[in-house]
Amino acid sequence: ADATKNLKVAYDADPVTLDIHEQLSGGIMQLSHMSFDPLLRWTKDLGFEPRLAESWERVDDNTMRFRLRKGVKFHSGNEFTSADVEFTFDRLKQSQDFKAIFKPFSRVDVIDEYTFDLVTSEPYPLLLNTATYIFPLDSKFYSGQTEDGKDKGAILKHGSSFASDNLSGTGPYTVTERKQGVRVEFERFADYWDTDSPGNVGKIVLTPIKENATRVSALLSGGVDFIAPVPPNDLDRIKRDRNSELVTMSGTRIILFHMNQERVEAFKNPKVRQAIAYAINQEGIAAKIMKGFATPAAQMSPAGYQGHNENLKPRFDVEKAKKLMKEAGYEDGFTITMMAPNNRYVNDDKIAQAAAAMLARINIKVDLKTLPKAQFWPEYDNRAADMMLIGWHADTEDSANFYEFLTFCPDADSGAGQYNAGNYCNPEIDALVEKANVETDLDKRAAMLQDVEQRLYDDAAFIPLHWQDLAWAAKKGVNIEPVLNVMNFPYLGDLVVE
Amino acid sequence: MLAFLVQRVSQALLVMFVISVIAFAIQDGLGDPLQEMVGMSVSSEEREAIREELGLNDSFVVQYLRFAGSAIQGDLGNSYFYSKPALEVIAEHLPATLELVIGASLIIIVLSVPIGVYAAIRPQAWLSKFFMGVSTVGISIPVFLTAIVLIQLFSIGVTVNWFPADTGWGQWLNEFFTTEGGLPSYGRGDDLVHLFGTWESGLFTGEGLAHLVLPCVSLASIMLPLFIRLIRAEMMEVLQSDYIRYARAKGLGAGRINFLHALKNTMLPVITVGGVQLGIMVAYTILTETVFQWPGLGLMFLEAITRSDIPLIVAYLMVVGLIFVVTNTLVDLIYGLVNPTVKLTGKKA
Amino acid sequence: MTSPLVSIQNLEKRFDLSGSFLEQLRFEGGRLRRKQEAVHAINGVNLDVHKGEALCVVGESGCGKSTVARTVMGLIAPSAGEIHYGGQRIDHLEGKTALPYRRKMQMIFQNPYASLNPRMTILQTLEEPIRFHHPDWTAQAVRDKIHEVMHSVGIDPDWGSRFGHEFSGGQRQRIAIARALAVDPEFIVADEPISALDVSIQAQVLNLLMDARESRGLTYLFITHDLAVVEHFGTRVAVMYLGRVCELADTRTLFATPRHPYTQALLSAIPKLEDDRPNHIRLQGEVPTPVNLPSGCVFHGRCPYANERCRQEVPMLITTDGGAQVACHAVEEQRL
Amino acid sequence: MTTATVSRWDRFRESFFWYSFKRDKVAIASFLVLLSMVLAAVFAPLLAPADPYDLAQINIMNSELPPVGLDGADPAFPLGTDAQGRDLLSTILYGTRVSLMIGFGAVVLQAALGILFGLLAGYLGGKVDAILMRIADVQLSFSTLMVAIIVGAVFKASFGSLMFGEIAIYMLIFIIGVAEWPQIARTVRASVLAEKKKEYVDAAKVMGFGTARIMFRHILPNTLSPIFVIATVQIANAIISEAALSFLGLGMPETQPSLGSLIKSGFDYIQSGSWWITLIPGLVLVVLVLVINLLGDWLRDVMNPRLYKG
Amino acid sequence: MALLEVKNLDVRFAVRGGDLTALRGISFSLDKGERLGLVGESGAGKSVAAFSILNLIAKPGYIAGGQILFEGRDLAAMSERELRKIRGNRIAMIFQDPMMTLNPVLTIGTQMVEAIQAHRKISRKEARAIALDRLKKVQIPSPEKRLDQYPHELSGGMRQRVIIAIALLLDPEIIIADEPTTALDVTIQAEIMDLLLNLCEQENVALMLITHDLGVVSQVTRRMLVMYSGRIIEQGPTREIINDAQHPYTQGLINALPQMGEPGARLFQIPGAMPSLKNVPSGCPFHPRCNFATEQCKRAMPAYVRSGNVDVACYEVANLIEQEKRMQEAES
Ligand SMILES: Nc1ncnc2c1ncn2[C@@H]1O[C@H](COP(=O)(O)OP(=O)(O)OP(=O)(O)O)[C@@H](O)[C@H]1O
Ligand SMILES: Nc1ncnc2c1ncn2[C@@H]1O[C@H](COP(=O)(O)OP(=O)(O)OP(=O)(O)O)[C@@H](O)[C@H]1O
Ligand SMILES: [Mg+2]
Ligand SMILES: [Mg+2]
Repeated sequence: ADATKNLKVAYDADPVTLDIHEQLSGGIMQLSHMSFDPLLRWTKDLGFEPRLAESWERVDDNTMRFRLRKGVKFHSGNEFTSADVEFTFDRLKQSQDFKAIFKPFSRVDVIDEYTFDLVTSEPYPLLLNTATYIFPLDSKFYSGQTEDGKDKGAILKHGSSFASDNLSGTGPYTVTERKQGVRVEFERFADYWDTDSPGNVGKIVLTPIKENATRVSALLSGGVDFIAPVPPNDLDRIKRDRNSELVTMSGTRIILFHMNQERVEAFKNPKVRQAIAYAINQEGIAAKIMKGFATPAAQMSPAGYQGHNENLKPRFDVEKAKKLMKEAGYEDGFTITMMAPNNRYVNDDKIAQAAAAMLARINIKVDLKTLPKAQFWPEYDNRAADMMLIGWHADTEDSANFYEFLTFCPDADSGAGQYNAGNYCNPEIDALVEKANVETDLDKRAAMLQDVEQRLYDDAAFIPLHWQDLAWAAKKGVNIEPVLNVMNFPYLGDLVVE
Repeated sequence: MLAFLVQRVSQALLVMFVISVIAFAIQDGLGDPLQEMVGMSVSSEEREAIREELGLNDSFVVQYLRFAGSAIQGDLGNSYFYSKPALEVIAEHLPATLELVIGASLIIIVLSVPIGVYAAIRPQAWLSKFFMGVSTVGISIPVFLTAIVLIQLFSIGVTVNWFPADTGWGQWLNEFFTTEGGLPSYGRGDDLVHLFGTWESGLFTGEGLAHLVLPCVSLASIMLPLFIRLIRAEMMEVLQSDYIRYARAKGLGAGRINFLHALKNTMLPVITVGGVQLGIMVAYTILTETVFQWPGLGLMFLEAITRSDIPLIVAYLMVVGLIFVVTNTLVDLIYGLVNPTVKLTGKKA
Repeated sequence: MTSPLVSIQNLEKRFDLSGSFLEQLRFEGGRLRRKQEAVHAINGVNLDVHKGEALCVVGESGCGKSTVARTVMGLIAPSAGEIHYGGQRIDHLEGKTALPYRRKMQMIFQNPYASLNPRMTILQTLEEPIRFHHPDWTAQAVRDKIHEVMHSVGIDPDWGSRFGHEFSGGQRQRIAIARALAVDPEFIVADEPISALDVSIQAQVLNLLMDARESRGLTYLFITHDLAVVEHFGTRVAVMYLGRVCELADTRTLFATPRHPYTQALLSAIPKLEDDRPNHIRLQGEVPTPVNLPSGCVFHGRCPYANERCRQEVPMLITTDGGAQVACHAVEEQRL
Repeated sequence: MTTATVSRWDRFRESFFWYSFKRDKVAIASFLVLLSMVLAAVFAPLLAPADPYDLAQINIMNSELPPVGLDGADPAFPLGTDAQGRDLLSTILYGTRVSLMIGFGAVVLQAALGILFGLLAGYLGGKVDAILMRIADVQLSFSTLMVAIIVGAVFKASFGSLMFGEIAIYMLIFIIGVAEWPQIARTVRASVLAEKKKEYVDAAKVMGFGTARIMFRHILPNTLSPIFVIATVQIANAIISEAALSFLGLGMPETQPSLGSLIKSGFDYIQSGSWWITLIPGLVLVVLVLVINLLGDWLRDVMNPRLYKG
Repeated sequence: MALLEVKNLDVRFAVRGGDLTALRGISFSLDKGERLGLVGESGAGKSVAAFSILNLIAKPGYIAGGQILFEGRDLAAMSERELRKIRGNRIAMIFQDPMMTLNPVLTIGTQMVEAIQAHRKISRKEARAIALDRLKKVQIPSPEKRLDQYPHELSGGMRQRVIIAIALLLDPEIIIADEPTTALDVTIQAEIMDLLLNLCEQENVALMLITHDLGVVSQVTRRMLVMYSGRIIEQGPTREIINDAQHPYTQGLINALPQMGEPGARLFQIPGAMPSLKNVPSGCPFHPRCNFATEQCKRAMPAYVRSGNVDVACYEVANLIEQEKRMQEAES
């Protein structure tokens, strides 16, 4: 299609760098999908769609063979080959942010120009999930030295590097101008390989607008064509607006509370934890605070994930909660501290306030502090409060990732349970997850993971609240719906503007 | 004159020193800059390594000395978030803020002088009373409320149907209060003209100017009433003076008396206050820029705070301190030129 | 002659104008120079005030009259020279040691509108110094004293609870005098106490001061620029010009035979009721500023008799045959 | 004394102050409005239908109810509820209380610092003056907003985030007080410099009174009227400053809201239809600040001797 | 016809709590080239009288009644436009305090030139020439330099000379000088008075000199008015009044001068002080301080009676004259 349309986009943030290996964050992933292509990508229903890899096949338990698309060109004009994949893989293993995800992988074996093997050290069921993170870089472009003698491929967390200011991928858009924090301009890559793509946008201007209300106003007053995220409070308004269109999806980011058993004796008692689980009205929070813009949760895995357990339902029942408190010997309640960020998740501080009010009903007095994220995370690392709110999105789009970071027995050496601020520890469950992680039969694996969810639920290991929904809004005529997905990586290359 | 300059330079240095020490002393309190730099799943060892690399684990004194050492050579360090020299980041954001301040100052000057003078010459006229009333209300409304209301009225627009539409006057009133909206409510627009260096200006294109309107008006809304009141009060006092009476006794016309004799004397104190207010206005841009997502220094600063981007915070504070001292010095110089009775010394007037 | 009650010896006072070291630096002709500027308010004044007399100091504005008064009272420190009271040097005393002299020496000021604290009632104004200097007195004793001074200056004790601004200038000046008298001083410095008052009120205040002198045996150092008042009130007169005393004589002598050319000009300039045209001695030139003191006799620029010596040499006070002391080369050389 | 002294009350009733107050309708109206707001705030615990600090009284299901008179209103919540389901009337009453406390507290602190330093600088002059005024200059180089951001961070750093909620109100008082003392100090200094030249000060010195006595007993009372005038305006400014800080998320926590943080918390809802959460506290704030400013204007007219001389 | 004739002038100030009458029934006249003195204590209304002649009373003051006839035209009823043609042009004014009357931010030259150009259509250059000429007339040293100087660069005496020069710029018929020398030193005062007197004589300008110094009045003027509490209580030839004042207040004023008493002796004093306008006593405002006051004095303001060439408003004087007349009648 002729790419002649212009699109003005307002996100809450712009990409912090052009080096997609410098940071693992939503913004960078969005950039990756605009200027690069992955080997394969997620479809709307969480299946896989080939991109730079045309096909793949399992060679053995530890090896997967990929065949690459031919005739693909980088922005620089260089031809795309297996060597670029190898280069990219090695660089990912260097990246501080990505190396953890690529830990199970040992190497890339180049077979020929368009064929390579991806090798893991052990059987790894999530190989393809992870492969969605491989956006091949232009190895020739990123090799060698800059004028002042620096390695072009270096990943620099701070200070400018070649890669953070220059980019050459295979993606649909090249970056023509970038003023950080102000705007980024993209232009359709003339030699883009995917000629079947219906996308007809020739130029994209991305402006970061951090303030929710301003972003919405920008759309309503016609200043921009497409905004994300849409704050829950404004959903109605956009729905009512004749010139705008709203797209929502239930998301995969779980919001939950940890109850720190090391700080509060009572939290060691499962009855108390269950009481709290019964006291929290997930439906209420989702309906009122999130304006229905969240899916009440009773577990961590969202629908579509292997670990998602259909049977688990929110269990709001104040009477039951009071009874449990009484049984546990805490009829008169106790006082705890609670902490939540106030600018990290959608309505995070309001959620925490509401939860505090709900706990007050079972005589748990809550001393709540909400903090900006920069101050919240250090406190979180110190486990500075008795209950802490956290949101989690599995980078691998897989349930096991939740458990590894949020419920595993904390172990500083292996890094397990890094964000387990409840200090909940059940080695049995951990073992079960470990087993699932090398189970390549996906059905068996799903059963194991669902069992894990059930056990965590029974034990009230944490208090799940909801999965944060996703919302985008665009002007009428900008057909965003087809290019959106739950990972929140709009495939703008395929966007059609009428 | 020499003493005056030496005094100002030393004041500027002192301001910058104090700020940098304070900013460094508090950096731990602002949060962990790493949170914005790495993804959630990065392990603690990795984080520790980055910290070490950035020198964040050194003691306060070591960090400060390192900073001061390079600061003396004009290097205020690299912004964590922007990954480039903090001064460069500031230089990029400065034009946006300056344009905002210039625009607001123009509005203030163009409106405050005639209104203030009028209200002083005709204190009893209903129009004067109206202006004074509005200005009192004006200083009582926080700038962010003004900004919110402006956006609602002029960007989004409101449709009013409070009045009976079937009567002519009702319809007229409805139409009167109904606003179209359509003025840009965020950012500087796409149509900027590149001047030099990092300076892109919105002053030369229709779109650029349109984007300037609401932010400038709301920024001006805080200072305008102050200036009107100040000019009026000073002018009223000047009008009572003997030399004004004398000018009248000489048979001079009202125009010459009001606009030469009185106004010139009125503007002297106003200039001094204006200088201070100009400095304060730079700080107020924090609020305006937040609401209008104006990509200037204020927004940058606030974001730097939420990101604990210490080098940028320090640099911003130092630069703003410097701007304040420089504008004050300029204003004092102008004051010295305009007012024949003072000679510049190190002492405050 | 008995030893003087108050003795001012070689008094000098400079007010620095140039500020800190930095401010003294100046670019001149491309070079950096240090330039100090000072007002030479008093340049070597010697005056003795004897018990019981009313020594008047006259001179034009800015000649240093008030500065003399204020240094004598210890309000400002002299740059050089000494002040003695009853044979005791007092200009360097501070705090407690100065207190006895604070009581013995009092001051009356020029501006009756500024010399009373607007936030204090008359009663408080009078009471505070008494309590301060006599902490051991009973309330009754204090009250009696207040009554007494109020009576002696002719203000109604009923006014006690009112504030200064409720009174006319003359009444205020009476209250100020009452405040000075409340601590039973021996010596009063009056700095132009009547020049802000109307003629009819001037007479009242002047009478009051003369009565007080009689009944309390006060000694005055009386500063004024009104020669008619001097003639009426003073026993001796010192004429000052630009920080120097140029003539010092008994009142009668001075008015009968003024010797110094400046004194002569001054006397001739007083408008008299019997005149029907101004007929004064015309002085030439402009009044010099005390910042750039002229060399030699400070008056030479305006003096019709000045010669080369006057431009070079500072004249000393010499006693003439009439008994007056005059600082003038012309008089010394008997040219005049 | 034999006389019947005029009582202070009589003196007050005869004063110009009372006279011009009686004659100024705006001043009377402002005073009455302010008085009722202060009373409402002081007696908030008695007047408020609910205690917004008591979480057990809040039900999330009551959130965002509109004020009475609009569709869907619940008479139990006359001004509606906020996003948490708190009664807006109660939160406003308590919020006004917090705002007023911060306003008055900050100004008391400002005045204490400003008066002390202004007196010292003005009266002692010389080095003391130079140093104090240099500090004031340096501090004036930053607006309250910036000082507040910095000092706030210091506080958080030294007290830890947990303590922060409890001390937030004192912190804001401290910040605004400290940030704005130079304003008052300069005014005081200027009037001290003028007063110092007056002869009653010399008269006091001649009496042998000590420096402290002269400064505080003689000079201070005479500098009070300008202080009084700016202090009034400063209360209004302090309330606005607090609101601005809260708007930026640096002020009172939402669990203990001031008017500013109420506006802030409602800001997200204003365009989505629940305008009352922001607009009603906003209106209260504007009215509160407006009446204080109007009283300040009136005081300035009454007390500025330059304008009513003759 | 007199050049200026003030008839029954009343001036009031509208202040809180009602009007204050600052001038009541003021009548006098001024002939061409005449020199008239106006004396009285502070607050008597001298300045108000001076300003009201030019209809320059500032709010809240206003002319409440009477006429100010200048060449037969009533200034009190004139429009601002017409008044402007007279102010500074036909009638010039010299203010009390030379430090405050010149605008501090404009040069002497500007302030002189604008005064000329306000009334004459001539070029700046010509105006400057006139200004220079006047500065020479008032004997300012190096007059060319002064034109470009600012007021603060001149001494008090020089500033007052400048102001006199400005008054003379347009060859006015009348100069009103409101205490032109009170702020100056005795020697300078004498010089300035001398200068003013000479210039007025040379140019045949009428001078209205306001002062509270009786010595100056006697030196400079030929006729004088004595004001007390907003009223003229005595007017007539200066010499006659100084030598033989009729009104008890004028007598007291003269006798209270230290010049009049023996050195060291108690001075004659008038008890009390002039009342403020807020509580002017009924009848003759001087009666509470007057030794001769009778019941009659408290009731109504006395009318003017003529004694010699002097008009006096006093019952005592009237009675004396009456008595004398009767005695004369009895004699004849
Ligand atoms: N505090 C001061 N700082 C600088 N200069 C001063 C100060 N006090 C007085 N002077 C200067 O010292 C000189 C003498 O002043 P002084 O007040 O003693 O004069 P004076 O004879 O009392 O004059 P006047 O008749 O006007 O009261 C003047 O030139 C004056 O400007
Ligand atoms: N603007 C005003 N408002 C009210 N009263 C005024 C005003 N101006 C002058 N007066 C009053 O008018 C009276 C006469 O004042 P005026 O200035 O004429 O006195 P004066 O004789 O010139 O005194 P001085 O010798 O002090 O100059 C005074 O009582 C004064 O208080
Ligand atoms: Mg003096
Ligand atoms: Mg006058």
